[in-house]
Amino acid sequence: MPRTAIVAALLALLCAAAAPAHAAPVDDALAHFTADKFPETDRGIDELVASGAPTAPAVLGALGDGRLLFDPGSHRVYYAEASGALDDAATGARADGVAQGALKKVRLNNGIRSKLAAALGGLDLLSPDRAKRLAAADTAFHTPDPKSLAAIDAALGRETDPAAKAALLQARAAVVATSGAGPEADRLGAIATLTARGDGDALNYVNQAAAAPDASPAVKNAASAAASSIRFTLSLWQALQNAWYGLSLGSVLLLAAIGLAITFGVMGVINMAHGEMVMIGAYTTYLLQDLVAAHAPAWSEASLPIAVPAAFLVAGAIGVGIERTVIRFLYGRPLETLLATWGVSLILQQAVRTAFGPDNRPVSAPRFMAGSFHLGGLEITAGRMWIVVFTLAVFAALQVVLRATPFGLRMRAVTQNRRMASAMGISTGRIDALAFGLGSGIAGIAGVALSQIDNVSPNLGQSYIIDSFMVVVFGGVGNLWGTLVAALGLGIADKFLEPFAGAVLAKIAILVFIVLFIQKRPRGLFALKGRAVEA
Amino acid sequence: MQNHRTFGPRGLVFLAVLLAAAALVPASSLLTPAGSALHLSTYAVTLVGKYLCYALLALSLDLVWGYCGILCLGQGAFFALGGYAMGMYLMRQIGARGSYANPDLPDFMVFLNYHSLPWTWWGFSSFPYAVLMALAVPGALALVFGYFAFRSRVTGVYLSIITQALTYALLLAFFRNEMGFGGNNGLTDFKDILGHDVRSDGTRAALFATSCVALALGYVVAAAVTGSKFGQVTVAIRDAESRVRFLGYRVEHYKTLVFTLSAMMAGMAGALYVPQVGIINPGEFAPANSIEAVIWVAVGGRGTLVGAALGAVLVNWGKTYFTGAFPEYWLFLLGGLFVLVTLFLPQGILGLVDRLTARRRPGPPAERPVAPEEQVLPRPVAE
Amino acid sequence: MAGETAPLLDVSSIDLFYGAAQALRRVSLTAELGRVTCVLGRNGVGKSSLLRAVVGQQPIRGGAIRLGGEDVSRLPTHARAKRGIGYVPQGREIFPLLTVKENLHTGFAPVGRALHHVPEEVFELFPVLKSMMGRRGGDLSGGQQQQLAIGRALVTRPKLLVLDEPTEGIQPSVIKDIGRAIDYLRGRGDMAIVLVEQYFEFARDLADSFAVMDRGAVVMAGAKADMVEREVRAHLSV
Amino acid sequence: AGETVKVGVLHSLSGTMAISETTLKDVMLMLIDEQNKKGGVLGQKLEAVVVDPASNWPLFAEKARGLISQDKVAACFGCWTSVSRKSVLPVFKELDNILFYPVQYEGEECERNVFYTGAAPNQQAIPAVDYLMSADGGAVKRWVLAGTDYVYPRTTNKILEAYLKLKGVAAEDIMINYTPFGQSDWQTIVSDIKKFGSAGKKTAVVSTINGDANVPFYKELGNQNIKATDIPVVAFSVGEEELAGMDTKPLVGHLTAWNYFESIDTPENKSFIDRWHAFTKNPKRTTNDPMEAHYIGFNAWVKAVEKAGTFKADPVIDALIGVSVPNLSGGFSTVMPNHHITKPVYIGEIGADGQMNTVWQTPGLVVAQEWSPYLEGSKDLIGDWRKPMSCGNYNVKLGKCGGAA
Amino acid sequence: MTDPVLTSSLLYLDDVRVSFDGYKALRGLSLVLAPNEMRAIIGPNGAGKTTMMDVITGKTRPDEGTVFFGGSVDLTKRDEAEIAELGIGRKFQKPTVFENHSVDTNVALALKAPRGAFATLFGRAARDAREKVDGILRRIRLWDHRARRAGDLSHGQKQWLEIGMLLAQDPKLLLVDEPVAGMTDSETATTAELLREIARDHAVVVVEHDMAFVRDLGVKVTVLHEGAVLAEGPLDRVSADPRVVEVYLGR
Ligand SMILES: Nc1ncnc2c1ncn2[C@@H]1O[C@H](COP(=O)(O)OP(=O)(O)OP(=O)(O)O)[C@@H](O)[C@H]1O
Ligand SMILES: Nc1ncnc2c1ncn2[C@@H]1O[C@H](COP(=O)(O)OP(=O)(O)OP(=O)(O)O)[C@@H](O)[C@H]1O
Ligand SMILES: NC(N)=O
Ligand SMILES: [Mg+2]
Ligand SMILES: [Mg+2]
Repeated sequence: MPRTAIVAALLALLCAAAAPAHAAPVDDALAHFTADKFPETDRGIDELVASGAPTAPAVLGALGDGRLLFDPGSHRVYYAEASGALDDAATGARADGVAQGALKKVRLNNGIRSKLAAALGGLDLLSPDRAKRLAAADTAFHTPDPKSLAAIDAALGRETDPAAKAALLQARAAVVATSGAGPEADRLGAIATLTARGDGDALNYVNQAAAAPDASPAVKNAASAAASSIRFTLSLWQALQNAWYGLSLGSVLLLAAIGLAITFGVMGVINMAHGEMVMIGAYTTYLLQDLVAAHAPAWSEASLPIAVPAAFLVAGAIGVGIERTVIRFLYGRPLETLLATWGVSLILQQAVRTAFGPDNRPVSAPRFMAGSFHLGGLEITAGRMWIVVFTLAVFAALQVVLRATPFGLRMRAVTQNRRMASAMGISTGRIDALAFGLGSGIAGIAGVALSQIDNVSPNLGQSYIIDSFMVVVFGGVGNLWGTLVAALGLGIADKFLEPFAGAVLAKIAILVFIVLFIQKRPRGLFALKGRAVEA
Repeated sequence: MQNHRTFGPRGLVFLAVLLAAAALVPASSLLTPAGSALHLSTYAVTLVGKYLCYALLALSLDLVWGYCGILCLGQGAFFALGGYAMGMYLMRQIGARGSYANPDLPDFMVFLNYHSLPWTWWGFSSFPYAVLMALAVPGALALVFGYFAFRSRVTGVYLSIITQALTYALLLAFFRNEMGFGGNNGLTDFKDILGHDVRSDGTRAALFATSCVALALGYVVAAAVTGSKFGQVTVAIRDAESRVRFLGYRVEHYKTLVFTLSAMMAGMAGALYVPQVGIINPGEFAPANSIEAVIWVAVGGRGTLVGAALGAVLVNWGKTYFTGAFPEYWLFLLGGLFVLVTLFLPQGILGLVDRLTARRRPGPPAERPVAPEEQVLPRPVAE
Repeated sequence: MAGETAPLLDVSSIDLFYGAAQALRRVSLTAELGRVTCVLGRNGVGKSSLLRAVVGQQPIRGGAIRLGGEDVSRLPTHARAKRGIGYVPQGREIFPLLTVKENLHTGFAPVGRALHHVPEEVFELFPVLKSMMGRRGGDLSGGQQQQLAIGRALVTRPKLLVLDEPTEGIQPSVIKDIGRAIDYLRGRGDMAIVLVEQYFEFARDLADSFAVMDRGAVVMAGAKADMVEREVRAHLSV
Repeated sequence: AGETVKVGVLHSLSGTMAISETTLKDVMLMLIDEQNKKGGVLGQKLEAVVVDPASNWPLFAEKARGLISQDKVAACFGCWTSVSRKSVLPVFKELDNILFYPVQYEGEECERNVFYTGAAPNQQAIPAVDYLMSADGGAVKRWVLAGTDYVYPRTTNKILEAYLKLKGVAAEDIMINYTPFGQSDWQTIVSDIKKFGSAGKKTAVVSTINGDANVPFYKELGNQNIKATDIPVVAFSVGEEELAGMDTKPLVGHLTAWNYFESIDTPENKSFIDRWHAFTKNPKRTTNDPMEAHYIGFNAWVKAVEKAGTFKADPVIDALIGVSVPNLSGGFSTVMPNHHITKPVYIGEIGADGQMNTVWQTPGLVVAQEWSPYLEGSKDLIGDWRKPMSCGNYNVKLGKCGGAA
Repeated sequence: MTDPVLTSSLLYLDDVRVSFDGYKALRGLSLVLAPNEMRAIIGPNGAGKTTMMDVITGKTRPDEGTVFFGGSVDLTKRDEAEIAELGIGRKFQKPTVFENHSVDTNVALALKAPRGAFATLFGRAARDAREKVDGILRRIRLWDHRARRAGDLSHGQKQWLEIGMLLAQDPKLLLVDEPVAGMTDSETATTAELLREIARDHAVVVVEHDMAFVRDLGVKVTVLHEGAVLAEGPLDRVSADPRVVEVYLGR
């Protein structure tokens, strides 16, 4: 039984809400679920829907969520409520005293899931919940079937909400355009509606409308005009979309590099352990999330925001520790910091591996960072958007610290001339430790954000260290604005190249570009000029 | 002033040890019975042979870094290119003995549906050609890359990072099967070199001896270069590049020449390395490998040629030993070693030796690795 | 005033080594509030080394350095700055990438918040600085940097001002200005000044007392009146 | 007695591959420990020699040589990536020792000294595609072959491409995409997949994306809202271990193809999992397919040693062929003359708990095709290490053994 | 280019303008130097003296203006090394020596000899090189310090070393930026004498603020101010010029 037929059947069921229940067919239908075979389950859904049993929506919902259970012995079917209590699938009555352990779950696969979605979606077309109706209309749009036309029209007749109505109209247009049937005016109208929608699906449907065997010349012309118009719009949106991807990649690069812009760019330490600070930030996030989940589950949505200061402190403290025990003996010998911090990075990696194991740690996304939304033809994923915002905020905060606080001034003085700074009464040791701590702390913060998009594993840092150095140097060492522009610029360039060249060649092209660019500007993008630099 | 003692006592000892090893080690491995106290196992011979190749790589790096201030973070690229040249020769020697018994194409080309040998492979069935390429390809890359970079006056970290970008780009490129170099798997399963089975003890001993000689030769060349007036100029460039220009020296020529020479040495090291380890693949281009090479030099003593070689052997020996003896903790040990060396042996191991013997002679400046670090690191600029 | 009896700075019999090479041998020096002590000597005799020892940039091996009675020999440089030593080094040592203004502001570190402003006298002494506040220190000409270096030291409100060849590379009119500045600072009476100079006339005009060095040791010392110019000059010639 | 027999364990414990290989080291320690508790082999106790080749391919070769010639191991269990196997291969051949290689790979190899206990492409990739083409799997018509840019994905995709075309899939219905190792920004590619999948035909992604890149890949799938019901992804390198490091809720319904799942409900598996938890003292440690491969490989080796009555490599290599040992899914896996083993193939769905729920399985055991019949160069080759043929690449057309050396 | 002034001059600067990020360091500077002429340049701090030397030696490219050497060589088209090879040597205001080389090597590196990379790699040092170096070392009184690391010298010693390097270079034109800064009066006198001697067969441009020294040189003086020539002539006449007194000498 095709999916749309179920929709129709369910609609009928719903409209004739008070149809008398037939006990026997329900039991027969449910029996299919106990066979533990997908084709049987499939048949069970059809029969259950056809039976018009009042428990059908509940049973189907439970099936979709993996809450539908059966007893292999007695062949009875139950569904679990959210509370864990069991109901009998046939009657809906509470089934107490059934041993949960003996029950098996009715298994699902994607075919069944789609079927369920359509079945439940069909129900949703008339749901009192606006969001459900919108979602159902969207489903209908994406799976156009001539047989669902009646249901859509019925729903259109009742719909009062403008957005839902528009969605239904689009769904209807999709059906009409793809069906290759219907009066010319109807088809032209559908093409117009689809043109207005203007996305890839619309283009696809418009093309199908043009290809329909009985399409009139008018329809064909309209469709091809629509197709080229949609294609043009799409290409504009695509460019914007690429720019957004680039911006988001760039902000990840920036976030990873910005701590290095302090420890390396400002302090001159070739900090190979920078990546490990990022990693430590990510592990802090993981630990904190676990802690919150264990001790204050109500706060679990907030664990990520809490992780920001926590990661800053943890990574910052470790940074201060490294500075005090190792780096501080190496000022004036920056090349040796390469050797020492490489050693430190090996130690930190292995320490984390020993403590947490070599495998990835799961960090889940809070709700506000999950999913995506549309902005015109742009699809923006919430997580990426927050990372962009967060990165820019970190950047701004850092600029303020460096430019507008005595600490920033002293830090720059110390790194430019340590001996003289000391003679000016600046406690160089303290400034060094704090500066290294700041850089490390910011790396830690980067780890919080990266835990959302990458592996939280002992290798996390290694995958960012090269890119980070590349960005800092490309932007011009010590120039924070340069780091910003370099990161965003490289991100955007990469994302514009990727569609043509593929990810690998795009990356090679970027590297070659950097090499060539440095020939033109041997001191990076935002090189300082003049005596001050050579002095 | 002019440093007439090209080698110095330390260099002579180094050369003597190498040449003795070239003669004695193969003898011990081939002529003494396996149980004997004098016997060196093939395992040990191969292992040390590999270290010697690393030592030559380190030497080449010290030449540019220690004596000319060019911190090349892409030295591994030259090494790998030399290795590929040799690997291609070895692949061609397999002939029809590959899995698919194709007389013209290496196995990986057969299963990737190549129909004929790409032009890049022409000529590699000839050993002299392969050796020439092992020198010429890294050399030419360094020449072109160096000429443009040095002419544009790219210095310090900027140069370091573009050399890193170079090796990283090559890594990605060689990963691609389209390049026709075996992709990620690289070249392996070699059979013959110059008609001898690469796996036989005799060939291994010969390869070992060749590595010793190559390292000795590399040292002689490097010492001659650094001991000449040319070497003094490069040290001057390292310390005050623009001042050298005002004396009328064409800095970019000097740098390009050392860089090219060093790349060729690295290429030679790679070419000797491949038949001894039996595989060459893009992993050798990994930026981390080049950084490790820098670390060997730093551990041994930057600006002391012997130290660089020593550092390479020691660090790699440590790695071999630790990964076997403490597989779960070796990174702590190696990492700790690096930290301790930096803190307590700022001039590397040979720096320590120098310090202990400093009272005897002031030492020629070229042998003193203290350099104003500004040469490599631009003065930090705060925004 | 305490200065009448005990000198503000009392360097007594210090030794200083660079590696194995001895640069100072049992050097002693005093400086009193309201007076200029001038250190003279040929190239390489150890004048700068002596000042570096005083400010704490170079450790000493023997002897002691007392500031206002307190032994500061073991204190780090920045702690000595907090106790009132202002330093104008040879070669200026401007922070090249900080602007002139920022260079001056680095002097706030050792003083309390209330003093976080550049004293007006700095601009009165060196008006050129005022017009260059936004330029990077490293871009200034040599002489301008020298003026900045002195101004910067004054921002720390030093009790002891240590100047290492402040006239080097300075145009004659500014040398006169600097001379007037030092004279003015001496006249305020709340500052002891140690001045290293090669330019004999300049030193002679300003100094209240002299120390002449040769080969790492002080070979002549005393009040200006006690000095015989010919003998001093003899020590300065080759 | 008294003397122990050494067994080499050659898995990376640091570097990029540690994430996957450390577990295999642990399972080998457990297996050897259990065997010793049972009295060892041929009356001798086994001793594991663990080394860390650190995800560094030349180091693999060095360590292999050390294990064989210094430690005198009787056999080695090790490697994950194909390149590490390629790197140690000459050493095993030269020094005539045995390597058990437990990971699915691209095939096109059949060496006397290696026993391939992981899947060949026809034991994983082809059945997965078959499933997706079936009505049950959604009757997929359009294919995205996405992989990390190295030999295993490249070769597997070449085989799949040939296979799909043979099954009548048009070239424009196949999209092939490669990404570098450790790719972490999947925005463009996932949106391309989405676009490719919105052409009106049922689309699926066949993923040979390697280890580290998977987490960001799946996170991006979730973020861009690609549900398994729209475009299912079937992965060959994502196991329970990888999933343990992910929030799997957005992934429910996506597929994996393996020869073993932790969720397989057999007494053997349950017992194995319990022993594993006890051995690692961690009731949450997952099991996965390559672990089962080592389980099979190790037991086969023990059995072959007992059959041969010696630990010497040559007799054991000969004795291994035909050895049949229980696998963890309730059947027996047999070492075939091509040094590969017979395996059942399972398609599983990722569940919210990070486990795979089997949705399909091959009716019986599948024999490995070490040489793919779908590739021009290898379609005439077979491997058979039984005497008298003793050849890993016998050309049936020419009637001779190629490349003997 | 047939301007007689140009062709007969060794160094010819005309209307040279240089600006840094908008700051005009040279504003139409013109200067002509005859072969074997010694010229003293004075002027306030920041007048552009060092910048002028930067322009001549190729360190700074002028925005506008012509700079010719030997009547025909356009220096604005050459880089530092080429200019040095043409025979222009320079002593920097801040002494710059090769800190890790010994004092004698510093001088030897400056010694006039083929500068090519292959020449230094394969060439043998000239037989008289050693003597020349020794002679210079004695002359700059660093003979006793010849084996020391140049970086360990005191400030004044470095000044001398740099003068020594300039002598070794034996250029046609010497640009000497503040040679006596940090020297005692007697050393100053010695230096003046040294420069006079050199000037017999070399052209020399000396920048100094030490009027006694400039007087000792006894040559024509050019006063720069705000990037252009303010006055030119014998020292006595120039120092009587009220504008010079106003901006430079002070009262
Ligand atoms: N950092 C150093 N390392 C080693 N030796 C040094 C160092 N600094 C100075 N010296 C040596 O110590 C001695 C004294 O140097 P110092 O700089 O104190 O001399 P000075 O009197 O200030 O000379 P000048 O007038 O030239 O500035 C000199 O011989 C010098 O070479
Ligand atoms: N690279 C630069 N960037 C910005 N300003 C510069 C730069 N170089 C020089 N200047 C400015 O140009 C002016 C001229 O400087 P220059 O060094 O030539 O002066 P000078 O005459 O040598 O002074 P002094 O006698 O103090 O050495 C100064 O005001 C200086 O600040
Ligand atoms: N064999 C693999 N998965 O590399
Ligand atoms: Mg001094
Ligand atoms: Mg000047």
